[in-house]
Amino acid sequence: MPKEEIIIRLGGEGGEGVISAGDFFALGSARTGYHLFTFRTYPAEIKGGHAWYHIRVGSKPVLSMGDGTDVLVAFNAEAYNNHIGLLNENGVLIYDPDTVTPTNGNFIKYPIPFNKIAKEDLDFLRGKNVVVTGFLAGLFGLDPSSLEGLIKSRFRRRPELLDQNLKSLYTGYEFSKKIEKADPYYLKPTERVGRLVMNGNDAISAGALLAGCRFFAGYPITPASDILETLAKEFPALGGVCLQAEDEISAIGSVIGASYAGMKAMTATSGPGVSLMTEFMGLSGMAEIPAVIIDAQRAGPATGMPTKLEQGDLNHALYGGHGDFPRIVIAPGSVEDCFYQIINAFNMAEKYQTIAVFLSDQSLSQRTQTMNKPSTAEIAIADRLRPTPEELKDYQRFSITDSGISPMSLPSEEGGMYVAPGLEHDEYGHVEDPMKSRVAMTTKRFRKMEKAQKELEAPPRYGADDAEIGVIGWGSTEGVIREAVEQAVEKGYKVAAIHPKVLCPLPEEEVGRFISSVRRVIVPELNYSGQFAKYLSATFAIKPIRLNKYVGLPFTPGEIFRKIEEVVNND
Amino acid sequence: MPKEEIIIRLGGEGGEGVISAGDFFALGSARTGYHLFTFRTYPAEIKGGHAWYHIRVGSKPVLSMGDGTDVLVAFNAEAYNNHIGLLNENGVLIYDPDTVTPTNGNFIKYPIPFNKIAKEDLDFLRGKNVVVTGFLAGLFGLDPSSLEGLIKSRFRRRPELLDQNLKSLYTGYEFSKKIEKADPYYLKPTERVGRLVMNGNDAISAGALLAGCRFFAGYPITPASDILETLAKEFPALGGVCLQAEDEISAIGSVIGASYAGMKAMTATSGPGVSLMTEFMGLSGMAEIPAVIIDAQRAGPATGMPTKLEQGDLNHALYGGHGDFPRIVIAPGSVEDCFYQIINAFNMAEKYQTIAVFLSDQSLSQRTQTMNKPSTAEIAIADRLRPTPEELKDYQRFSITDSGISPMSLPSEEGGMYVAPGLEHDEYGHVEDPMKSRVAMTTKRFRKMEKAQKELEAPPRYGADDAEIGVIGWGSTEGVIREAVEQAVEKGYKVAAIHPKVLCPLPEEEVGRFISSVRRVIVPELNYSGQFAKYLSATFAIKPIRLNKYVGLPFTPGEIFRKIEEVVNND
Amino acid sequence: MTEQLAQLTVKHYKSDQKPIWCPGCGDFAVLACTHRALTNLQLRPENVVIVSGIGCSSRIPYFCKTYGFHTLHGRTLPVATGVKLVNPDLTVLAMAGDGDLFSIGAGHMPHAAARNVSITCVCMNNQIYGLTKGQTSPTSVKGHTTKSTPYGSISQPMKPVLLALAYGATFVARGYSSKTHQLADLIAQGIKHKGFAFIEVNSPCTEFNNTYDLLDTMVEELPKDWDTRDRAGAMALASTETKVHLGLFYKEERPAYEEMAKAFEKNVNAFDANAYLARFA
Amino acid sequence: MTEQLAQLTVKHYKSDQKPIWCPGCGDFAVLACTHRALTNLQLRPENVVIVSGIGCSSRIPYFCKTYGFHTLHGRTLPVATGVKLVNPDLTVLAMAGDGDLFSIGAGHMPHAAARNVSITCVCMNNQIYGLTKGQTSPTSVKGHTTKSTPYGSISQPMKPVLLALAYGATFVARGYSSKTHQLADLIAQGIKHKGFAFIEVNSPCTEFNNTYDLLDTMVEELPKDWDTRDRAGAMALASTETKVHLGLFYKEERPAYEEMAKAFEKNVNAFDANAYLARFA
Ligand SMILES: Cc1ncc(C[n+]2csc(CCOP(=O)(O)OP(=O)(O)O)c2C)c(N)n1
Ligand SMILES: Cc1ncc(C[n+]2csc(CCOP(=O)(O)OP(=O)(O)O)c2C)c(N)n1
Ligand code: SF4
Ligand code: SF4
Ligand SMILES: [Mg+2]
Ligand SMILES: [Mg+2]
Repeated sequence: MPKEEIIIRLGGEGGEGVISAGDFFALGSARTGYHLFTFRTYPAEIKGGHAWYHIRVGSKPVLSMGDGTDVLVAFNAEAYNNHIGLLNENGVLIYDPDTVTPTNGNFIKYPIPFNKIAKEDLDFLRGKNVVVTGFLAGLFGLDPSSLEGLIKSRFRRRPELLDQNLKSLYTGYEFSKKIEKADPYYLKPTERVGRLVMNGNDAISAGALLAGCRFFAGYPITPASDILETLAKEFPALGGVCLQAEDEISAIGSVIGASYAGMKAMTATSGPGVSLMTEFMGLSGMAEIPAVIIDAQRAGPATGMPTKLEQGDLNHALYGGHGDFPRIVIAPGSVEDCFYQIINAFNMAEKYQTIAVFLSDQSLSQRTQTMNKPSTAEIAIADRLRPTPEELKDYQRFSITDSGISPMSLPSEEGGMYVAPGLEHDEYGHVEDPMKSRVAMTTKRFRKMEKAQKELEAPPRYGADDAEIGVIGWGSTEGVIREAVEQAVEKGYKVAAIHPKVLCPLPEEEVGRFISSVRRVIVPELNYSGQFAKYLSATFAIKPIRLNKYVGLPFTPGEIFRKIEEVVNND
Repeated sequence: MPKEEIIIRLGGEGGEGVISAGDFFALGSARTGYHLFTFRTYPAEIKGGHAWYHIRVGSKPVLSMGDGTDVLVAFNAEAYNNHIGLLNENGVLIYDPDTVTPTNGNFIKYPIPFNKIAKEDLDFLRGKNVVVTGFLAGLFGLDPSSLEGLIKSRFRRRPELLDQNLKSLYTGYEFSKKIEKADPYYLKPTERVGRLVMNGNDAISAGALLAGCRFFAGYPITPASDILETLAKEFPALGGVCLQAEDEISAIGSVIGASYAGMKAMTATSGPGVSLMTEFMGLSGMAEIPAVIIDAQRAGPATGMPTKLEQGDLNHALYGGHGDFPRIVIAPGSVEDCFYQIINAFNMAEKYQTIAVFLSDQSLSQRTQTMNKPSTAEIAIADRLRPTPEELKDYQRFSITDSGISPMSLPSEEGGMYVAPGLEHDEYGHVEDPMKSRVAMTTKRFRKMEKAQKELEAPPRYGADDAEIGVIGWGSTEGVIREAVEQAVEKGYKVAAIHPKVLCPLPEEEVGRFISSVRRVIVPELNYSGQFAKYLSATFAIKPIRLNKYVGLPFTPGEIFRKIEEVVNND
Repeated sequence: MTEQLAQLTVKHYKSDQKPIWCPGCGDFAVLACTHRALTNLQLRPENVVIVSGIGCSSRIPYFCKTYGFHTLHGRTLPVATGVKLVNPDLTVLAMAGDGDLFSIGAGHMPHAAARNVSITCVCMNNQIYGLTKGQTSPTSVKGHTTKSTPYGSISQPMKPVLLALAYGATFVARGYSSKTHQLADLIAQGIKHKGFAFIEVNSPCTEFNNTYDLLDTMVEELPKDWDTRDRAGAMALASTETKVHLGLFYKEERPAYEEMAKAFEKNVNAFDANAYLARFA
Repeated sequence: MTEQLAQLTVKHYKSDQKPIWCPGCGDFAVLACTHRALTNLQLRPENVVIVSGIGCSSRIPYFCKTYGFHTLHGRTLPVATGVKLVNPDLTVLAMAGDGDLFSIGAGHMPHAAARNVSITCVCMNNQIYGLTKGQTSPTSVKGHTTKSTPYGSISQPMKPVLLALAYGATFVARGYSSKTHQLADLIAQGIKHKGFAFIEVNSPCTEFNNTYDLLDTMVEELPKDWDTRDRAGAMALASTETKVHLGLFYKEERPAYEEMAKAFEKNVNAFDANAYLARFA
């Protein structure tokens, strides 16, 4: 029976085109109607080192990288050595016999002289990766014309290369027809459906535009730079302004200045940049100015492993910065979630007038994934509370209200003049006698978080109704946890899961209810110290079982499944 | 019966000399053999606003400000209005009848025309505060000659003012003899004993010098600047270098550079500065370079209340910064503790090769307090582990060891050459293939903290042996908590307390044992959100009862006592 | 509303909060000159935003009845940049101390100037850290004995006007808090300038660094026939250590950043989410 | 050991780690010239510390068999300052990119130069952000179209040599990665200089901003009779946009910070804790 889901891993030297070979194939299949999930990893250096690209594509929704790989495309011996152990039984090895000499094993081998084809047949060595793309398309039943458009748009700016690349594509495609297909993987031609395919950074940019963000300031950093680059391109046509700042301190400073002046504004960075933004996070809290920070987390501390994944910045998002101030922390679980949750981040920042930290990560930012086309008309957009003409008669920027939310005037608004203070202040924003207002102002600021907490959407629970084991995750691991839990439930294990997106304020009631409903809680996360597990401990006085991975790669469903099984068995 | 303990509060306009009037009296009495505890608070502005100074002096050890005040010295009407409610029954009001018109009350009044005395009798208005000092000395039985030295040294650089100030002192003193003493407070002449009196910043500077610190870089900020100023003065004679950096990022950067080059080094700042040092904290963790950061906490967030107290930076010290890295967090409980614990901070930073954050605060930094003279010869000083000649033959800066500690070479050491990396690295410090080393290096770095935890001194427990209620505090509140607990025990309440100084790694065993030994835990702290309480929750899965004060002032023993009583009664 | 336009007087720009500076502090004069400049230009107070950092000088927004933002130490210019870019119709002043702009904030001015964003940046230079009670600042003279340099400062003082010129600022001037007529005029000119305008004001700190007498002997007007287009000449003059020249050193017309950025905008449209998302279909 | 002194060759300074730069990257030449300069000066490798920030260029310490510190983006100079101040016998080089030194690190050089601490600061200027794959840098020319400025950069480019001069650096030079003889010599001179030495190196990024051809048409040696004591002249020349002058722009003898700091030390003694504490008795 032909299998309609394929996991493909391509590995090779950084700069050899491994990643774009995979990307063309992946996007091409997604645009033909398949579900898709990818992961990429590459060295921090511009040239050299080992890069690999992982694709899972199928006719049913795909939640994670999966376990193992059905197909390994080894561009070089290192790729073969690093990944052959992962190849599933009866899997497919595609390799260039001039560089890779596979030992025997329980797999199907397609030795294809890609190098020779590119160099000798095409006289275009750089097209090798596109030859691979064409070959994969042919082998697994993808219409090469679906890839043409992608290649055309990639080489729009370099038309001199376009023809050769298209030729490479079809050469690879034709070559696949010459070999005898021995594997069972076949994507049956589908219809193009109303789905989208994008990566996390694309989804964040799109969501931010829809949320009304019209000012962005940022400083380049992997893996967040795409957002700066996208918005720099898109903003002029929308009347927005994009600023490449001199550093991250300046970036968040300009964002807060822009927001003070009335524009929805954000910045995007990674760990090192967020560390530098710490002081301004507190100012946003004190002066009650909305702002959104995207943190595309990568492995820290310091420069760490700049192109590798880690969920290592939760602590900083929750607790970083001197003093106590309200903050919103949101972590999306998928590409689709990036789109909706960034809108939520803007809505919450604007409504509650404080900083919102949005925790994506390297895997999610660069993960291409299919999603349903959003019904954009149904999406609610929130704006900050503005003073009424009555309120402007004796305007108190920081009026003490039940909700903690005070109407915010904007420069050029008559009667609304005030000084936004980094100092403690009274209702007018005056700073002469701060101790008099300290307690009332502090509690007012935190009342906003109480209100926000009440207004949170409940995170859905899934899995067994009578679960004894509960899995609680956060961020980019949503899909992989879901897959593992579904596997476990299928196996008859009493497991359920919940995956809150808003982490601060946490939907305490729902998460608390979930925790009370199970006997054991497992918290899988991609960091060493169990940051989320400790946060749950601090909040609910529980001692969850931790599952931590911190090598710079995502979980596989099997890793989580095995942990569940272990807990079941030891219970 | 004359009372041998006096609490005095002086209040007036900032810049009027309220604080130095009190300071002279306080230091004078301490140097004559009394125990002393002070607190000062003043506006963030250079001129104007309300300042006050609080002194508790007595012949038995003094642990806190105490409750209420025995004596109020009101320099102006505001001081009278703000503090008269605090005056104990049968307390003493000293005031200038030309500016203050007290209503009747159950207290002893000494109307003294200080202004007139200074202006008319002395023709030296600026000496008014010294007149007050002299008056207090006379009234409460302090030998004015004990104050002479202090005044002399204060005016060393301005000899033209010395005579007038001495004259002011004796004028005030003589004046006190002219009035009829109606109060019972009297410090009976004591012998000068081998005690020291200093403030927290003094003790930190002294301890750092003894610990071997010979490089300091800092950027001025209240209430930490004194340390920069002291070390700038002291270092040249000791071969040390003090650098006023252009900002806090540069300060910590230079400290880490200096430490890399082999010198024990530190910086001192407050909240805003620590926020800026965040990224470098992680570098210290990653490159395993010892460094000490003093955070003299003040009320945040942002600029907050820069001259007011708060224990608001614990979260940041524990969790600030992207990524996971080992760190040491120490919070001293008293001035004496500042001296010993800063030495501990250096010892631990050097031994475990990472960052140590030292959490003082505005009250403690500027609190003058008596302490026993340290036996300096008995103090152990630790140095970082250095490579042996054998190890230098194939030197691995980050060798994986059981303890996690790797020998550290220093520039100019032959054979020890390596590159200190902000990137993940292997045992040599090479960064080409970080994923290979990631797990081993991360666990190695954290093994140091496990070792450190094992080597911690157990924090002493005090109070009732059969306690049912446990109080756990941290930082500058040690004395006041102790006083409250002692009061409670005297009242027959079953209460005990523990006050760990090293907060990360926490002495989990001892604190855990303490927690298990009681039924209820109260955590008093000077912040809104209960940062330490949450940390205890995260560590021990408990829900302590919180007592939070966040108006910018220290606890009084009564506030804590009442909380204990409340818990006892509700139990 | 329009009738009021001609009637704005200094009191329309004065807030009801009393400055907390020490008697004689130069910042009083800077405040008064700012009020006067705004009055002279008859700017609507609600269209003016005064952004500051942290320091004695940076308290200035509280004393003005305009919009204001008292930000963080050193971050005056980044915040001011954000304000200006999203609403170029606002008049944006960035006012702060020598420590704020040239020590902790030293990395921002080169970029604000290179961008030429229309901000009037006023440096209230007292050659000392006032608010933290008297430490050496980046403009303190060599040898200056302060709390943080008890044996004298051993760093060369920075020259704000020279730096502004090297950074490519398009309006560079120096005033003195004792010459209020000129100072008010320079601030007004700076506000009218399109692009980044930098004004150094010598504004002594009576409490920790009283330099009035010294400055009185050092100040000198720029030569009558001074060519404000001569950047090299201006840099040479700004390097002098024996004199403190006052007046407009340099002025150049160069497109302002906010105008160049707006020039990219052709046919601004509302965001068409469906069309945008269709790119990913 | 002493016999070895005369024998040090380039290979003694080369580490066994292979540079990861792209073919043709200018940084290869800067590395080779650094090795050569160290060889020419016969410095003991263990007495040399190369401090860098983050960027392609900042990988340089890994390729040198000396002590090194690969710090944080922009923080090259603060760390180098700490190293030098506690051990002035070390030769300290601070080597980093244009983004590192003039964007995120822009606030530090003015101060390092004002202090005149003896560090040899080499800016590997490729007018682009290499490591993050091609965004505009502070030295990118106006109009430069990059990933972050798709419609062209609208900021004026910074001029590192001009800035170094305005900051008061006491040694200011410019080299080009294609002129290795001169570059090795400038680095060697910079190392020998007492005080803060700044060397801008035009070091093209073949991957994202290949400027070799353009630079070849723009470079020009400084005039033969160039007076390296003429700061004003140097500033004027450094302001030129049509030519890229190579060589030593400026050199001045001024006491170095670490020397002045040491001069405060009279009779250095061990810390007498009891005597010190007695002050508080
Ligand atoms: C991040 C940070 N570091 C340090 C401080 C402390 N601080 C407040 S103002 C100031 C410097 C004041 O000098 P300047 O900028 O020249 O202003 P002035 O008071 O002289 O007008 C400093 C260091 C702070 N508020 N924030
Ligand atoms: C705080 C921080 N922000 C951003 C980055 C990402 N980053 C790494 S290198 C770099 C700039 C590289 O440009 P440059 O300094 O000119 O060096 P080059 O690569 O061109 O040699 C950036 C923005 C980082 N590592 N740390
Ligand atoms: S300390 Fe100096 S700068 Fe600050 S208000 Fe007083 S005189 Fe002005
Ligand atoms: S990207 Fe540019 S700077 Fe980086 S190594 Fe390649 S050529 Fe050199
Ligand atoms: Mg100043
Ligand atoms: Mg560069």
